[in-house]
Amino acid sequence: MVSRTLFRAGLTGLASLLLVLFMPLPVQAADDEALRAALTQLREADFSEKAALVETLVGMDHPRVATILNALAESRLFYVTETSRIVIGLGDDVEIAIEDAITGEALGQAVKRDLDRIRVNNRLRSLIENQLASLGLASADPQQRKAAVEAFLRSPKPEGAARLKARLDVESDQKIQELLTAALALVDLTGTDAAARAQAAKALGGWTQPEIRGPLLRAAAEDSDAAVRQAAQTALAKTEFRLQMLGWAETLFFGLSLGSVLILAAIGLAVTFGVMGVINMAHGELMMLGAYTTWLTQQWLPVNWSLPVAVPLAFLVAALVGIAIERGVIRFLYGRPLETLLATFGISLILQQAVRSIFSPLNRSVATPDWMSGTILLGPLEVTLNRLVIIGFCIAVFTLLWLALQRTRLGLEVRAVAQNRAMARAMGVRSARVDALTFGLGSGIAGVAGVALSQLTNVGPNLGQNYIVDSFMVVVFGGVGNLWGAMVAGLSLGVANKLLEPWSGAVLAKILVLVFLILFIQKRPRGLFPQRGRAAEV
Amino acid sequence: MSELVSELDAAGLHTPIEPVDATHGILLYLEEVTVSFDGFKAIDNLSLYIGDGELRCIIGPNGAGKTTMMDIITGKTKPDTGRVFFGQTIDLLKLDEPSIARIGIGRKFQRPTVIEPLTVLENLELAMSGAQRLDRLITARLTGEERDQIHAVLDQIGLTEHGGRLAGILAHGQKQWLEIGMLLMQKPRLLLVDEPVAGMTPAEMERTAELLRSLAGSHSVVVVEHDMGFVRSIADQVTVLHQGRVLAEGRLEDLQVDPMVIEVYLGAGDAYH
Amino acid sequence: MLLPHWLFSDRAGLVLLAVLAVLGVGVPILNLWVPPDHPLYLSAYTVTVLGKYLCYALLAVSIDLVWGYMGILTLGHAAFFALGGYCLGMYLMRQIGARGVYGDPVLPDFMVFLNWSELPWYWHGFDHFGFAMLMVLVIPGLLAFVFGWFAFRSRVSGVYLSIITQALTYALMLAFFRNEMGFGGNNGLTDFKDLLGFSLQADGTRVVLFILSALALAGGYLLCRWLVSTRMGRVLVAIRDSEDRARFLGYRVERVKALVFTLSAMLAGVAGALYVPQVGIINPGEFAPLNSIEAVIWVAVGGRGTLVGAVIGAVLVNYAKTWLTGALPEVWLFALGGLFVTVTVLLPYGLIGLLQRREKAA
Amino acid sequence: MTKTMPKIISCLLAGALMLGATLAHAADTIKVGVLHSLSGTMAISETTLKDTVLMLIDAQNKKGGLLGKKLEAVVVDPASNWPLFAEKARELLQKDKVAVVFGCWTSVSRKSVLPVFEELNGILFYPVQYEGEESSKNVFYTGAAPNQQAIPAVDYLMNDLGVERWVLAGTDYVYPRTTNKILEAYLKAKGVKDDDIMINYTPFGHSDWQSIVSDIKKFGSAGKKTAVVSTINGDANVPFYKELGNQGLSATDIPVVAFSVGEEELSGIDTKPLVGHLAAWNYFMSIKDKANDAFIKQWHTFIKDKKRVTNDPMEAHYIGFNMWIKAVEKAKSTDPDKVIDAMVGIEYPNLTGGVAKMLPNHHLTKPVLIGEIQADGQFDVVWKTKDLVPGDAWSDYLPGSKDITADWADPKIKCGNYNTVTKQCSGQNYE
Repeated sequence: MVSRTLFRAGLTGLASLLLVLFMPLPVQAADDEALRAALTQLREADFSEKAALVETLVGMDHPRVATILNALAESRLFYVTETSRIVIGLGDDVEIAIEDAITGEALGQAVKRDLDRIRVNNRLRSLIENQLASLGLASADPQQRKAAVEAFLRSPKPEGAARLKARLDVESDQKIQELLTAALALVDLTGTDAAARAQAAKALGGWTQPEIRGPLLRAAAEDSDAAVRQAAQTALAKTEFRLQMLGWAETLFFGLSLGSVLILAAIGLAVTFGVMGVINMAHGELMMLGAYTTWLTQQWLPVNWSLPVAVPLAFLVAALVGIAIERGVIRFLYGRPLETLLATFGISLILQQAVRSIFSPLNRSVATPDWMSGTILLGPLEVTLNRLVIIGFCIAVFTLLWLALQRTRLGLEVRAVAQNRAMARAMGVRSARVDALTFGLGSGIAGVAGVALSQLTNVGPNLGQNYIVDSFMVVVFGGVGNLWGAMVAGLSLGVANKLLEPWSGAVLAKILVLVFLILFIQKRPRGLFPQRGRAAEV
Repeated sequence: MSELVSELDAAGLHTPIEPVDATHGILLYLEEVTVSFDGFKAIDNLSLYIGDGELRCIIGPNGAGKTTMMDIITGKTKPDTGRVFFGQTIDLLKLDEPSIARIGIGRKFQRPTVIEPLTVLENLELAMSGAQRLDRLITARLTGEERDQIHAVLDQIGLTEHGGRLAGILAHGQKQWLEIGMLLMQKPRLLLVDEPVAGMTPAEMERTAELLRSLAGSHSVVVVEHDMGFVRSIADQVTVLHQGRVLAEGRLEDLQVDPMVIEVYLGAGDAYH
Repeated sequence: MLLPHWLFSDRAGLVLLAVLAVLGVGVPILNLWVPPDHPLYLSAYTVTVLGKYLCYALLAVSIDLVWGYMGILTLGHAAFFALGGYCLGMYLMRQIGARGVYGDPVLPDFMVFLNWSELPWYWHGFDHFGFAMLMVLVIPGLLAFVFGWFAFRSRVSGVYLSIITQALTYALMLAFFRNEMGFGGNNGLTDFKDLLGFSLQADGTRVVLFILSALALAGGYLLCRWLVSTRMGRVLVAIRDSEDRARFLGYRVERVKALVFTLSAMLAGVAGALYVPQVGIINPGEFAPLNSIEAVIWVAVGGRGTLVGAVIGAVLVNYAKTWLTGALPEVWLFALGGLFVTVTVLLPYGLIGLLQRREKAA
Repeated sequence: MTKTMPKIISCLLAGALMLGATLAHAADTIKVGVLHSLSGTMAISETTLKDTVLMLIDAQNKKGGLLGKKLEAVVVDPASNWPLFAEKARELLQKDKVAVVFGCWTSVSRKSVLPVFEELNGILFYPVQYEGEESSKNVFYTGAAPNQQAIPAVDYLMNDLGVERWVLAGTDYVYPRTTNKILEAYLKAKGVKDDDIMINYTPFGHSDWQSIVSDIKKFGSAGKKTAVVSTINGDANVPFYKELGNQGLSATDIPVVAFSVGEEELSGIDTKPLVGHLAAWNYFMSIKDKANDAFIKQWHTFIKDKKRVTNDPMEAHYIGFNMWIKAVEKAKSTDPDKVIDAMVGIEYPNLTGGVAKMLPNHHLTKPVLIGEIQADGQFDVVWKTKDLVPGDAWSDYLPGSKDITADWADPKIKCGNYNTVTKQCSGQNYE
C-alpha cells in the first residue's frame, strides 16, 4: 500500500507539472466560461453527479483543472456564500486566504463560516486522486509514475492497459517496470483467456498489496477454470509465506519501537532515581512539560522545523524545572529517599493542575512533520517513519547521556557522588552543585522524551501519569542506577510485550509482563545489572 | 498445612539446635576457603582454626579479607569452595544467619549497630537466647532468671545505671559495649568482634580490653582490630591476613619484627606503631 | 478503670478511642433522632462521608504497621483494600438476586449482558454472608502472604520491593478492567440493594455501617497498638533499623515480615469491605497505583510509626479533599499538592511530630 | 503521648461535623448542580460541559432567571473518581439542595450516581451518547442511544460505501461492548459472515496501536471493502489515529467511523492524515443553521476564545437545560416530581434543525448525521437521516432486552424496565 501523505505531496507537485504540460499547447484553451459552467453545476450536484462532473473536468484541457481538482479533493474549494464566486481556500484556520478558482487571482482573507465548501466524500476523493494520478504516468518524476500505476491498480480497467504497455516499453526504473508488469497481469487475470489468466496468476504470486492479493484470492476461489484456480492458489501460498515472514519482522520492529519509547521514558529516571536515589514521581510531568514545549514551538515555527528546535528547548525547560524542584524541595530530603517519593508526588499534582490552568485541560494537537510521516521500505518491510525516527532518536539520546556521564567532568563527579558522597566531598566535589545538575540532567532527558511522546500520543495534562509506572518498572528491572540496565530492560520489555500481544491481546500481554517482572525480581532482587554504591542502599 | 505452620513459626522450632562438640579443643574450623566477587579473590584458600576459649586477634591491611571472613562464618556470604565447621559436627555452610546465631555464634559489626529507638534493657532482652520463638514474641513476660541474666550482662558491660535509657543517646563507646552485651545475651560459644575500639578514648579502650579478656576462656573470641596497642593489650595469639590469605601467625612481638609483615604494612602504606 | 499497661501508657490512643466512642454514639443520635431542620442534624451524606474517612483511616493504620514499624514502603496496599471490597461487593451482587435489570435470579446483570450461561466457579459461595466475610480476610491475606513470603525470602528490599508492590496492584487493576474476568470490568460492581436484608438506602443501615467502621478502626488500632507493644513490636523496629542485626540475633526476619505484612493486608481488606457498602460501588479504579501512594501520604502527613498519626493523616487529608473539591474545584489540586510537599519537607515526623515538638517547647 | 492531642482531635471531629451542619442558605435562588470532572482523566472532556452549563445559566439569568428567581450554579469536582461521583451527587442534593443536576460522562459515573438520585429523588441530565439498557425515573438522557448513532452509521457504510468487511474496535467497557453486540447482531441479520467481522477490545488510554492497526491492515487486505467501526474512548483515540495516519491507512482505503470522536477530540489531533474518516453524531459544529451560528457565537464570547469548538454533548446540555427551563415554567415549581412529570413531551428546537422531543422513556428524538473529517478539524455532513430518530432505551437487537420497554408517562406502566411479555417491572430502586 502506498504512503498516502507522500502521494498527496506528489499531487501538488503534479498540479504545477500539468501547467507546464498544457501551456505550450496552442489548442483552443478551453475558455473559462465552460469551466465556470461545470464548476457551477458542482454546487448543487449530489455525489454521483459530482463524480460525472469530475470526469468532464479532467476532459477539459484547461490549465487550472489540476489545481481545482486538487483543491476539491482536499476540500479547499468554496463558494463565497453571497457572491457565489468559486474560490480556492488556503490554510485551515478560521480565517483563510482565498484565490479565484478559475483565474487564480488572490482575493485576500475570508472567514470560513461565510464560505460554502463544495463537499466531497471518500469515493469522490479516490476518484479524483486516481484521475489525477493516471495523468502522471508520463511524468518525469518516478514517484508520480509509481503513484500513477498504483492508482491504476486500485481500479484496473482493461482500456487503460494499452497506456501501461506503452509505458512499460520505455520505462527505465526497474521497480516501476515490475509494478507495471504486475498491473498488466492484473488485467489479464480478469480477462477471458484461461491460459493468460493462469499465467497472470502465477506472475502475481508474492505481491502483498491488497489491490493484487484481493483479486488473486477471488481467482483462487471463484475462477471458472480449475487450472487458474490451481495457479492462483500456488501463487497465493507464495504471497502468504511472504506476509508471514514480514509479519514476524514487523512484530520485532514494533517491539523495538515500543522498547525505545520505554527507554526514553526511563533513562531520565535512571539518572535521578538510580544515580541520586531520588524517587521522582514528577518525572512523568517533566515529560509532559517537554511535550507542551513541542506544541509551543509549533505555534511559531513551521512544523517541519519545529522538532529540531523543540528538543533543546524541551531539555532546557524540563531541566530548569528539575533544578528548581531539586533546590526547592529534594535537597532537604537526602538520606530520606522514600520521602522524596511523597514530596515529588505532591509536585506532580501541582504541575498537572498548573498545565490544566494555563493550557486548559484539553489535549493539544502536535503535528507530525512530513519527514516523519508515512512509511518507508526497509528492504521488503514497510515501517512507519516516525517510529523509525524515534528509535534512532532514542539511541542518540542514550549515547549522548552515556558520553556525558563517562567523558565529562560533571559525569565523573556525578558517578563519584553516586559511589560515595562523603568521599567525593572530601575530594573537593561540590556535591550540592552536582546534585542540582544531575537532577537537571535527568529532568532534561525527561523533557526530551516528552518531545518524542508528543509524536505518538496525547499532549495533555495526563500524559505523565500514563508513563510513570512503566518507567519505574523499566528502571527497577534493569537495576537501579545502571543505564545499560535501563536500555536492555526497556527493549526486552517492549519486545516481550509485542510478541505476547498477538495471541494474548494487549491487556493480558501487559499483565503477563508485570507478573514476569515480579517473579524476576525474586530471582535477582537488584535487577538485571545490580550496582553497588549509594543508590543500591535506597 | 503443617509446613505452613512451621514457616509461620518465627523461630523455626523445626530446625533442631544440636550442642556444639569441641572435644578436640578446636571450636571453629575454616579449611581451604575461597570466595571471589566478580573475579577478585577476597578470600584465597584460607585455613584458620580457633581453639575453644581462645582469644584471637586478626590484623591486616584494608581489603585483607577480614570482614569477608566474618561474613562467611556467620553465613552472610557463601564461599565458592572450602569447609567451615563449628566444632566437630556442625557444618556452618548448611545453615543461614539466624540458625548460626542460635547455635552460639555472636557477631559485632564494625559500626556499632544497636536498636537506637529502644532502651538498653529492651536491646538486651531482644538479644536474649530463646526470645526468638514466636510465642515468646507475643507473650513477652520475662521470667525471674531471664531478668537476672539481663542484669548480670548489664553489670558486665558496665551500663547498669543506663538500663532505662534509649540506646540512641548512649556515647559511642557505650554503644559498642551494649552491642557486645547483646552478643552475650545470646549465650554464644564464639564471639566475632569487628573493630571494637574504633573511635574510643584510651579509658574506654582499657575497659573494652578488660571486658574481652574476661570473656576469653568461657567463650572463644575473635577480634579484628587495626590498633596494635589494643591488640597487644589483649591478644596472646595473632593472625595476620593479607590478600585473603594467612600471612603469618604467632605472638605479636614476633610478628612485629617479621620482615614480611612489616613489608605488607608499609606496602599498604599505613603507619602502624 | 483497669487498662493493660500498653494501652494505659498510650494517651493519644486513648483519646482516639474516646473520639471514636463519641462518634459511634453521637453520629447515630444526630442523624436518627434529631429533626432534619435542626442545626445539629447530620445528613446521611455526612454519615457516609465520615464512614468513608474511618475506612481510609483503617487502611492508613494497616500501612503504618508495615511502613512505620517494619520499614517496608508498600505502594500496593490499595490492592488489598480493593480485594476486600470486591469480596463484599460480590456478596452484595448476589443479594440483588432477581431484582437486577434483567431479572436473572442468579447471574448479576453484567454477566447476563455478556451472555454468560452460568456463574463462574469463583463466584460460588459468595451468596453466604459468612463465607464472603471469611474471604474478605482470606483473599487479601493469602495474596499478601504468598507475595510477601517469596519477596522477603529472596530479600527484595527498598525501592525494589516498593516498585513490585506497585506492579502487583497495577497488574490487578488491568486484570479487573478486563470484562472477561467476570468482575464487571470498568463499571465494577454497583447498584447494590441490601445487606443481610437491610436496605442500603435506609438511614438505619448507614448508621450501623458507620458504627461498624468505628468499631473496626478501634479494633484495628488496638490490635496494632498491642502488637507493637509486645516484643514482636521491638523486633519490627529492629528489622526496620538494622535488618542484619536482627538476623544475627537469630530472628527469622523474612518470616516476621511475611506474617505482619499478611496481618496488615487483612486489616486493609476489612477496611475495603466496610468501604464498599457505604460508597455503593467498587471498581478497578480502586487498584490504581496512585491510590496506594496517596494512602502512604496520609500516613506521612499524620506521622509514620505512631498509628494515631495514620488516623489523623487519613481523616485530615480526606476531609481537606472533600472540602476543597467543593470549595475551590478549579484549583484544589494545588492545595493538596502543596500540603504534601510542605508536610514532607517541613514535618518529617508529620503532624504528630509537630505536636510533640510543641509539648517539648511547652 | 501528648496533652494537646485531645484538642486537635476534637477540632477534627468538630470540623467533620460542620460538614453536614452547614445549612443551604436562604432559598432566594434556584440552585443548579454541575457534576463534571475538572481533574483526572475525564477532565479533558468534561470541563467543557461544565463551562457550557455555566454559560447557559448565565444567559438564562440575563433573561431574568426562572420563576422570578436567579439561577445559581453549584460546581463540584468529582475528579474522575467514580465513588466520589456518588458522594458529590449526595452533597449536591442533600447539602446544597440543588433543584437539578447536569453531569456525568462515563457510564460508570452514571451508574455510580444513579442510586443516589433515585434515593433522594433528584433530577440528572446526562448529555453523552451511551449504551442504553437503562431508563431511570430521575435521569433524562439527552445524548444518543445506540439506535441513534451506531445503526444508521453502519447502514451508511453498507449502502453508500459498499463495505462488506467489518472491524469493530473498542475500548473494553460497557458502552463499546453493548454497541458492538448490537452491531454484530445487526450485521449478521444483514447477512454478513462471521469471518467478515473482526472484534477487538483495548484497555483505557491504550497508547501503542502498532500491532492492532497492522492487524486491521491485514484484515482489510482480503480484497473486500473494509471499514472500522470505532468505539475507542477519549484518550486512546489520538495515538490510534496517529498510527492510522503513519501506517498509511487513509480513509479511501479503510474508512473509520467513530462514535466518540467529536470536534473537541479532533482539536487535539493533527487531522490532515485523517481527512475522510467518519463520525456519527447528532450535532456537528459545521452545520449551517441560525440557531447553531448563534450558539457558537455565544460560546466564543463566553469562553473568550474564537478557536474553541462546540460538540454534540454540548448541544445535549443545551437542549436538556432549555427543556428543564420549560418544564419548570410549565410546572410552576422546581419540585422534582412535578418537573419530572412535566418533562415528558416537552419540545425544543435542535441546533441543527428539527425539534427535539422528550419521550416517555426519558430519551430524545434526534437527527442522525454522518460527517467526514476535514483538514481543519471540522466535519462535513455526507449523510443525514430523513427525519428524527426516537431514542430507544432498550435495544431490539439484544436478546435480554427485546421485550423490555420504558414508559414514565403511562400511569399503568410508570416504569423504566417494563417487560411487555411478563408484564413485570423490575430493577427499580424506588417505591
